Amino acid sequence: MKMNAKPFPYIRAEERSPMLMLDTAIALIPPFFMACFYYGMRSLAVGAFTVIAAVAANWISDLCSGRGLEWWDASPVVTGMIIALLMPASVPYYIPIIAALFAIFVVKFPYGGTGHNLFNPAAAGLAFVTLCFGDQLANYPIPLETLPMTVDETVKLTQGAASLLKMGAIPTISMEQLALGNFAGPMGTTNILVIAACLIYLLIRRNVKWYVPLTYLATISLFASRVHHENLSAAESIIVELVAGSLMFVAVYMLTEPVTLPKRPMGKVLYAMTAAVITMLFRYYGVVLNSAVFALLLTNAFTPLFDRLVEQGHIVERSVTGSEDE
Amino acid sequence: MNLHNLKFWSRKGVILEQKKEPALSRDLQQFFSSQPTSATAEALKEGETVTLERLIRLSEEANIIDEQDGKPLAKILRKWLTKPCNRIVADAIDDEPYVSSQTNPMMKLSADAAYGLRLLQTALQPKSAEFAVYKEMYYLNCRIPTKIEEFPVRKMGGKYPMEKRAVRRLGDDVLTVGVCALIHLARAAKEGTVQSSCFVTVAGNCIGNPANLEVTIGTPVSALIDRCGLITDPTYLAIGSAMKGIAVLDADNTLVRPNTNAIIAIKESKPNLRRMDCIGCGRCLEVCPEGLNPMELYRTISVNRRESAKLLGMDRCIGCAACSYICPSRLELCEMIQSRKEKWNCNKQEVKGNENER
Amino acid sequence: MKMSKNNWYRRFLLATKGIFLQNPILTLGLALPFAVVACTSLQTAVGLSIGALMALIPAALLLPYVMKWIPQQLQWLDYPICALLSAVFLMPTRLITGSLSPALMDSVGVYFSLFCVSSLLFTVKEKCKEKEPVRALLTLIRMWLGVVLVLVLMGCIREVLGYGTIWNKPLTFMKIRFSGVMVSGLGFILLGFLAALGKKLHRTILSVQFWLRDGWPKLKAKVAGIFEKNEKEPKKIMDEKELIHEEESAEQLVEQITETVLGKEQDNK
Amino acid sequence: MMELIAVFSAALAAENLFFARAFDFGNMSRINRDPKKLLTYGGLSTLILTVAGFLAYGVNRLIAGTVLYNYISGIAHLLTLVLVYSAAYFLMGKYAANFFEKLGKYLPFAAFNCATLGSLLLSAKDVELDSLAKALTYHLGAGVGFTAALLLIWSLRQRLSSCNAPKSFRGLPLQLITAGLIALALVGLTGNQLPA
Repeated sequence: MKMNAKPFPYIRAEERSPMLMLDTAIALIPPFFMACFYYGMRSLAVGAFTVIAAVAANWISDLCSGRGLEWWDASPVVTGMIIALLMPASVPYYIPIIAALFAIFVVKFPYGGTGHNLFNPAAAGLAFVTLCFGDQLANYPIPLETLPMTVDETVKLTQGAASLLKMGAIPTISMEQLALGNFAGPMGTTNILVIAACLIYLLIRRNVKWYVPLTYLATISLFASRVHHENLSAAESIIVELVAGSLMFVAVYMLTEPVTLPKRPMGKVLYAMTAAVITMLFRYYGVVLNSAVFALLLTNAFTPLFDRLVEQGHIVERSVTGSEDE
Repeated sequence: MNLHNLKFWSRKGVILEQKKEPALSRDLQQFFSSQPTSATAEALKEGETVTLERLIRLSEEANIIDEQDGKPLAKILRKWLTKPCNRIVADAIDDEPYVSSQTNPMMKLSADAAYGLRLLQTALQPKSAEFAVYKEMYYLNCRIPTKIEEFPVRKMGGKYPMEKRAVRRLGDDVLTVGVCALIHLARAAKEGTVQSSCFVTVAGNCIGNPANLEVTIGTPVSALIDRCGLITDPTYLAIGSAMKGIAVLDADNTLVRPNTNAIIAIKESKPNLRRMDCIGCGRCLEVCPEGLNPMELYRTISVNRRESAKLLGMDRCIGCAACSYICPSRLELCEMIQSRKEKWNCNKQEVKGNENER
Repeated sequence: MKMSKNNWYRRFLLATKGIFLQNPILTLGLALPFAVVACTSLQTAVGLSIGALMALIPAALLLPYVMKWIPQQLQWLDYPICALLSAVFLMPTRLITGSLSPALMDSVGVYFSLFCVSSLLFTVKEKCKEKEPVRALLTLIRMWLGVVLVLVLMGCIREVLGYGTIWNKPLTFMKIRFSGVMVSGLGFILLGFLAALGKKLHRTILSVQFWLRDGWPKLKAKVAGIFEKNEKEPKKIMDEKELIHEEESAEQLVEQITETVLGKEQDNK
Repeated sequence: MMELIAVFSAALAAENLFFARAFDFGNMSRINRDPKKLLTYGGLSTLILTVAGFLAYGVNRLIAGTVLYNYISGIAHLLTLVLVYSAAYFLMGKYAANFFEKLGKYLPFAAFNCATLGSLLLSAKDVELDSLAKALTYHLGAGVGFTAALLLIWSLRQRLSSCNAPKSFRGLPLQLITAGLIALALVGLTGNQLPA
């Protein structure tokens, strides 16, 4: 019999990381259905183009860096989907493709592929695109009207809830519209219920830690209830804050990206809190519309710092409770 | 029972599917490949008073070796000459899957085990003496007895790397001795036979009829495999348990040692060619019993940073391979840490003294 | 396998030591603000390079003589005097180029007068302290050309991407305008990629040269290895024997050559 | 008081000297081996910057009207820096002797780097920094923001060198790309306008 040497252990859990990545991709499909329901087939076309661009870019960068073709890795699919879902449905096709290329070639390739990137590629891609083509992303089509495949001037574009909030106006959205989510906004982020359902699916698959999105949303609602418009009550301003920007979407999919999170649970809580604080600062003093994405990009830079702090805590605690010599 | 034990006791660790069944309930078979040695130890006479020194001399002559960690029984008992002993626990905990090389002899040769434990009890006069068995063993065909003669059998629960922590949790005024060592002690006391055999489980999903065997020390692994029959060619053949064993490269020359508890032949269903790097899922952090951070350790060790790896607690790693078990990207976390532990430690040794003194 | 002395690439690199081998901006990381934020078009790049010329070269050459003139106990003033000297030369050029093309001056803004305190100046001062004037002038010129190369490259790329024009003459094929390229963030990223491109170029030339002498088997194996690297055996774990084997592989030898023969690079492995 | 905080936080985060304007001090790899040296170095340069800012405000008032303003402003601010540097040199020589040996050779770099002169020139050009208090808070914010940015880059160094980047990206190129991505994140505050 052929004996092959392998280090212990010889039995393994059945869970595989390609499957883990695929779970987030599966959890991203329902928002696409909602977008297709609101804006027609165009959203699917935008999504498809972005995902193909991201996957092709990832394959090319893997081959260039001599890492070997890993076609079973689903993280570029997730990046492409997130980028597509945070765009307005009437966006010209080349903008999400450029965002996906930037996300893979500038954020993942120099750091060495899937597990090593320091920043969230989708967030960086979106930041680059809002920087270069900010005006085309500012206004959104009206939901429940199917868009033609090629968008021309006939399509009526309105301002999203976030830009209204930015200018001090109060978005006049009734409660049931908020629940159903058919108000102007990025493609996949307006419907809160669908995103909450996907969050539950991710929690069941043990792909996402429950306390990361929870602390994020709790700190934001704490801020929102403290500083709000004069004629908005605290509870209303919380709801408007959560719904206006694509906050819920970022909290569920981009904040909990396992690669860019700190490693210890305490570090993850710190990370979520700083992300929330910086989101609110960007929202009050910033200029850009999707402030949650930029804030996330900034807090990614702090993960090594949180790792080091929390790890020092553990080292001290281990030395205090006495070393267990065998 | 200091705080450290309690905190790391219950939460950390992996729940393993034990798959103990066909080997555990089958009765113990002898498989002596060579005739027993002619050397004999001096047996206990009828009226002789059983003292600790006498037992130490007896176990030295019969050179009995404790199967937990391969140390001679005499050395363990010598520590207790001065220390007061509060309790004696006969350790029959098998927390690794497929392995039942301590529970099975305890059940099948319970008379010898009880006799050995009684010898120790009269010698050390502890408050209580008992057997300890692993609790999370389900779908068993036989029933674990709750009392063996006059000693109770205590079930100790906990997730996988539980044996070392269980021993630590009992406290340091407790003597824990392996059941097989007690059986050999009893035989040496009755007939004066020297220990020439040890108890091994031969199991795994490639073995025809897995069973517990009493094997003379030094029989090659191939003989055992032929004895139990192979259904298909195994992808991995390991001596020692499925979690901590060492791969057998050529079955004829690897011999059974006193502290090997099992020989495992496993066939992996799906060949695992889809490798990925660490994606930071954090499962190995929840699982590590020592509260270390295998992700960070793997990253610093792969970049050969010795100081920061030591600072992260590399020497605390007990090598239980729970992190490598749970890792979805199939990274060799535990092997990387253990191999570097020896490499960096032994480098220090070479600087100081000769290599084989370690 | 040491490279032979009369290897054309090695001689070329040593001849142009400041430009390609130890480029002050790409490998040493000096003078970042000018490359990252200031030069947003070819015009500004040319203006900045003129500023660099006037700031670096006369100050570094005249400094030893000025220092002889300074009394002994005031000797610790060498850095401020060097800065003042280059400022004295720099400011008139600011006025002259301002009058030539006023648009250039306000687009560069405050960065033009920063040449007199930039890290580039102080490193240049250290380099030319003990050399005699002619060799010092040569190193200065090479360093200045290195800076100009990077500035012009960055200016061209950003102008083409951002405004789609070269020296204000519009190009036809650039239909999409990346107006965000002018921001410091993307300047950093562009400079990072430029530095990486420089290193990649350097490594490919060396490895191609090495394989030309060594024949093609290794290159074919490496290219073939990329595709089914993952199919056959899982990722190897680097233990002692593997590391030594790894040392011998062509890739690693290229690393050694660049380290030993051509001087230390700013590479913290 | 509110404008002071606004000016301070703007200098700290929005127009951060390192991320928004890419002023970096000397050779990046020479000083940032350990954070304590980096912190003292940054603190020293912030101190020198604020004191020079105090003088520069007066000097700026003096030469505001002259015709060759661009030419003189550069030299004038440099002279204030030289003045402050020599004062610091003497004071440290006399009182903080041991501190001086430790940081003696870094003092000229702390005084004369792009951050100090750049922030002086920027505050001179900036129109709404009219009162002295605002100018000083601007300098303080700029110095603190600059040191904070360098500490952040230092905390990323170990993480960057331990990921298996392709060989041509290791070292300086990766640090530049990381600084670029953080600067890209900070664009959310200032938007798209080109910093002067």
